[in-house]
Amino acid sequence: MAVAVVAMATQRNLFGVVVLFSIYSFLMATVLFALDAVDVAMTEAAVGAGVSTVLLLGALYLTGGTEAKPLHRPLIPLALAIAVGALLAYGMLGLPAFSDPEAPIHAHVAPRYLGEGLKETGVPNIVTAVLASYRGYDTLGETVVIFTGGAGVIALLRRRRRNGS
Amino acid sequence: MMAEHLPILQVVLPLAVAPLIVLARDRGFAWVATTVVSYGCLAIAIALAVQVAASGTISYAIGSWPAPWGIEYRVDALSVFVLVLVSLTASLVAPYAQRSIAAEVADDRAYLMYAMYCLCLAGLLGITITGDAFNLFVFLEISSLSTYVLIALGRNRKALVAAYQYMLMGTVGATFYVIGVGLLYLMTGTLNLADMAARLREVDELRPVLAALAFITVGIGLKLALFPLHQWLPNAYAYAPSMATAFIAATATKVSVYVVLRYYFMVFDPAQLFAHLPTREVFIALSVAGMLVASLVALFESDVKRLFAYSSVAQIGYITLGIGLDNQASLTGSITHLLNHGVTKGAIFVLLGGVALRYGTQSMSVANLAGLARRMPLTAFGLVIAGLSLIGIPGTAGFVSKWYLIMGALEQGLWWVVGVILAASLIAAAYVWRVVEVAYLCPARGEWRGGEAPIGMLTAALAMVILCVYFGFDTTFSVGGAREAADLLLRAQK
Amino acid sequence: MSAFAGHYAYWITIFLMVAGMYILIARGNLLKKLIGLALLQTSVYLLYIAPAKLIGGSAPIIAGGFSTYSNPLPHVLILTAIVVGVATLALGLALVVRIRETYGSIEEDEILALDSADDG
Amino acid sequence: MKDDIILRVIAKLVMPFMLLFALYVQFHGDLGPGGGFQAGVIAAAAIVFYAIIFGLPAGRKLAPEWLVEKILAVGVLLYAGVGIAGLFLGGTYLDYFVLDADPVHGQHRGIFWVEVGVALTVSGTMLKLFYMFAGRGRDGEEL
Amino acid sequence: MTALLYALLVPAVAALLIAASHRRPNLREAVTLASAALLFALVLALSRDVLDGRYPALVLGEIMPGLELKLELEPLGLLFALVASGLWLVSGIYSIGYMRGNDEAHQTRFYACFAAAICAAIGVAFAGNLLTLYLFYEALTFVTYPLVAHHGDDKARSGARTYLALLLLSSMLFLLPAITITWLVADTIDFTVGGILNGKASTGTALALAFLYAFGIGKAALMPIHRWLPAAMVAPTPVSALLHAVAVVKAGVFSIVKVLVYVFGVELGAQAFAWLPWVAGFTIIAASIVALRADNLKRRLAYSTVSQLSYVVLAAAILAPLSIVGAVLHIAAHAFGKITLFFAAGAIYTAAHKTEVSQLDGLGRRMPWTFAAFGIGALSMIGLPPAAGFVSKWFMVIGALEAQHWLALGVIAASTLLNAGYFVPVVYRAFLAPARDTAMHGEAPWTMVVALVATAGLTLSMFFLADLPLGLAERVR
Repeated sequence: MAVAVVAMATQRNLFGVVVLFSIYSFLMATVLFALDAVDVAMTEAAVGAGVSTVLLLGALYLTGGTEAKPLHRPLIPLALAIAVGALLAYGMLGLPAFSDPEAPIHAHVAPRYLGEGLKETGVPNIVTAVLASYRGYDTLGETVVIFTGGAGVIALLRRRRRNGS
Repeated sequence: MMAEHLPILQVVLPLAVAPLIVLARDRGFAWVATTVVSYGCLAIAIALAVQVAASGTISYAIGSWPAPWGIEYRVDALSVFVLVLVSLTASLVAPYAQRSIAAEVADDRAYLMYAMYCLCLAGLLGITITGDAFNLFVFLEISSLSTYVLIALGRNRKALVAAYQYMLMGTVGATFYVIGVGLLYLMTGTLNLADMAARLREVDELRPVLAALAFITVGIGLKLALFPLHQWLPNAYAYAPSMATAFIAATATKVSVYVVLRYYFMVFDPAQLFAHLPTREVFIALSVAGMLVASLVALFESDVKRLFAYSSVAQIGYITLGIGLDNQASLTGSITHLLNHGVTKGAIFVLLGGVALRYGTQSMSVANLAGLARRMPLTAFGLVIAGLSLIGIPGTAGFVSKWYLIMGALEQGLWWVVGVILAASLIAAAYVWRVVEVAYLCPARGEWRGGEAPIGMLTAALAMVILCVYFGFDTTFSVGGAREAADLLLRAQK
Repeated sequence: MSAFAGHYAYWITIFLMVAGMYILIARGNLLKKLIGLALLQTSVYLLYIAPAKLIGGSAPIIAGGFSTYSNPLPHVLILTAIVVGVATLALGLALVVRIRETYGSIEEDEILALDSADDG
Repeated sequence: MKDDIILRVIAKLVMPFMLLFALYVQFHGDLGPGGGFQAGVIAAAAIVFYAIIFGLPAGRKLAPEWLVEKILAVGVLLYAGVGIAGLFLGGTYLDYFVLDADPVHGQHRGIFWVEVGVALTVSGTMLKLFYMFAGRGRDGEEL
Repeated sequence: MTALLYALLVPAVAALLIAASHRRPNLREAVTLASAALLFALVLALSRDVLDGRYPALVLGEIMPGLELKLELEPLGLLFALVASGLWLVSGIYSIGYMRGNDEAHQTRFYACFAAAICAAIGVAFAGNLLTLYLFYEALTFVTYPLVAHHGDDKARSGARTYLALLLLSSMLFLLPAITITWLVADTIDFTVGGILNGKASTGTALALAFLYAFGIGKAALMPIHRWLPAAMVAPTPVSALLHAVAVVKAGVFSIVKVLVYVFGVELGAQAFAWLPWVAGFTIIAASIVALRADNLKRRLAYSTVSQLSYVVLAAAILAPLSIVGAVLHIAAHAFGKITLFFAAGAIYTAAHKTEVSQLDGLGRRMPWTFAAFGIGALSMIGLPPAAGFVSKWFMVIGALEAQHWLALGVIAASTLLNAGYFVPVVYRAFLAPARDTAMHGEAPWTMVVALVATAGLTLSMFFLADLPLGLAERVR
């Protein structure tokens, strides 16, 4: 995965980058699967490797080819990025140990979902239960986000010229 | 029966209207629906304000799932204040939108523009009213995405680049916010803000919390254009369609400020964090820098919309300054300034929209305004009044908030800050007067389609201008509400 | 430190984020920037998902024979995050396409040059 | 590749199965992995696949743009509508318990319709995006 | 006491009516004169109460918790209001002649802003607390800006810019903080007899506040923030009259006296403002010297104003009872004298298009009325009987003696000579020097002549029947 990423960063042929991106997404999906996040893995595969790739390719087809050589020196951006990374690392140092059943996320809210979820919603797939019921409102928001994206793209790419331009 | 459902209706109404508009595909309907909905929202917001004033904080469990498991809506003195601000602006801009959109956006897109406007409104209201960290993120995205589109629909091709840049920075901001929330979640196991606050008090491993603080601050800082994270703002304001600019300028950044207030005072434990971190000092420093630098840039900016955009950055400095000073007076000041500056900037950009319409150009240089007073006397006069409010002349809204900020600074004994506030307003006087002088004393030149701004736009604009003056004299709502909110925050901090 | 070394997912998260940020800032090509953005967003996934895993636990689908399950909540959140990501990507691409059409380029420097040109 | 006979046959054969699979994912969502979102994507993918092979016009015939745009909106409305229904049946917003005499059934029903809403919107959006970019492309050449 | 509110509304409404009737000049001027007369009548009516010791007050509303918008009329304010409203009437008459005689542009804007300025001045005069005062003080700055920038050419614009910049700079950087600090220290900002800072403010704070107030009230034109006054000379003469006599500078010195007496109070003020006489004295002498060397007539008058204002400040700063009376009287006295001088200057400009002192030779024989009036004004400035200036100066001198303030005495003596030095030559040239040119022209348009004769009359009458102003002045404690 890391290899794919580094390749992406250096690769200047955008088509290659896109391909790498979809590969990367697949890898990500497998990792997620390994972490028991079946639904997420599935989605990531469908979206990251599927939709995103198609979109990117489509856009690539419209905008074409390769990337120009970056003019400005890459040092400052790198420093900035690493600084942020360091901050995140600093934060993560304090996180509870991996797969520690006492960790707050396992101790606090989740048990009810896992324990009562089936009883309360009659849905064995707790992810679905939480997604659609406990936090159904988030999902409404999510749907609206997609809707916004779709409508936005329509607004931007309507074929007829706009008055003005 | 609906009374207890007002909190959710506040958000769902505009949310549900957007798809309706898309279904209808008709501009007229879109406009009517938008206007109706924005007035509905205003009504609801006021009703909520009354309820809160009567019976304190309202909590609404969506899906009847109790708080930490389900998503909770929380209406308190602070959020209701912002709700009113947002929906008030919306309901003032909506009627004005008709002509402006008709003039600036193609017919086959206009209805989508209205849909985006509703979504943006819904998003902002959702951010304000929710009591759940992640839900906040979702609505943040709704408002952001719709905002990008609104901006990109501007006529000038620069609008596209502006929208793109804003999208990059905005998304980075949102991602940072999610990271911050993630860290908090990992430490507390909950996403409900109130619950999170309670449990954060027990957390003894501080590093993740500090990191979360940093990520959330930077992330939201990007959205609220906290100096120096403001680069996206000037172009976005300058090239977006007029009504979009008017609405966004008056509300979007304010809502982000609200988020900061929430986290700083009602989630994080000051005893725990701000003891270790110089957050106050940082905020004061950034605000002061923003006030001075942005004002100076505005002073030498030639494009009118960009000029006032930079002044927005400076004014945001005033607001965050109040947060940094962190006492009752200063908080009252900055919360009041949310409203006052919202109204003032809204008025200015609405008026400029009218000018743009009549001058038939998107980007106006200051020089183009020559003779405005003769051509569009009411518009010009409105600009003067709003300008005075921007400077903070007594008798206008701007003065009131500035007064409280000065009080706050004096109570902290920070004389130099008082100096900066006054200096910044002097610079403001300078750049406002650049415009006024041209508009009134220079002979008219440049092409002009004749006539005052259309009546719809003019009424909206003058309504805002009147508010600029009204809040300068009667502050029972503005300062009163802000006081309530400030007390709430300070109590939460205890 | 052991708490940290516990799982490589953390390292990946950080690495992805740095890479994403880097591409986002350093590269001039608007499309490339978007990919960087996507990376940055995906980096969050692991931050949420990894801690949700319980060793010996299984996917949070209640069925006989399993007692411990991973925490479903982060999964839900990340589902949402993915969707948000793709929506943003789509919008961004649409913008890039339009920019390409009006400017004839998707290189930041060239576009800025064009802008300053028609300013002057 | 419009004229490649084999592809066309395969496509014709595969299409229904993909759609079927989509439905499976949709309704199996509450037992196993999957749900409205994934189902939506798959369904959209099926049609995209079809459109790629038989050409955009054919795709447009199969799922006309206006319809897609409507679906896009209807999905959201459906979702929001479920919530409103909750309100009118005396619950809070998105309260499924009140959707049926038996609360658990209510939950079931609520989740079901909500998932449908999601699926509709997602498939609609994905298709729309595809049309937009693809259609744009042809313009790009004409311009 | 809603009469106060009416008095405030009359000029405001007048401004609107004037703006509305911009198509019909005669109606427009009629409105100006009528409302001026009405206002003057109203203020006179109010004066009865004040003389009987009843000070009408009216709270218009509460801007911020504890901060009211409040009107209260006390003798000092009444005197200022009388001067302003009375001179509005006269200058109204004068402006008609001037504006039409030089057919100026934007006449509607001129009359409207003039009325608005009067409204603001009345507001300052009636202000019952610092916030209200500040409100109208700033308003006055902004409504006079269009008047100063009247001609709209580059010269006018840059002059107006200086005007606005200096006044805003001083009021925002010094006056506003001063008010906020006062509010924090005394937690009231109402003008109260005996002062509100007494015993509340430490000596250091009081001193700091004194500086902030003295230089924050830029309209009092203490050096070094007097520059706006000469800069404003670009304005047409009636505006100069408004600035120098009717409203603006008077609002400045008025505010200073008001702050001295009703915010600091005599005891505290005496300590905190011990330094002020020096600054004022310096201003008097320096300004007089500049005036002495200025050839442009209006410029000479401008610097004379600067020095005359510092008389008021000086006398007030001594804070001896009689010197305060002198200060108050001088506000009126200088107003009458200076407006006469400016009217005369305007008349000369309109009739003969002369602006420099050196061009005035022999003009007196062609424009006897004008120069007679000028002479009277000059007398008043120098402070000789039978002109108003003498009365006020007399009280100042007595007050200074009483307080044994030798500095003040010296300054007054020296400046009297200087004043004579720069006014006498003007009159001398006009009447006794042989005419240089043979241009044939008479007096300026009659309205102008009437006006300036009237003000000259006022200047004299205040010497002979000074009891009303004196009565008011003596009530200022």
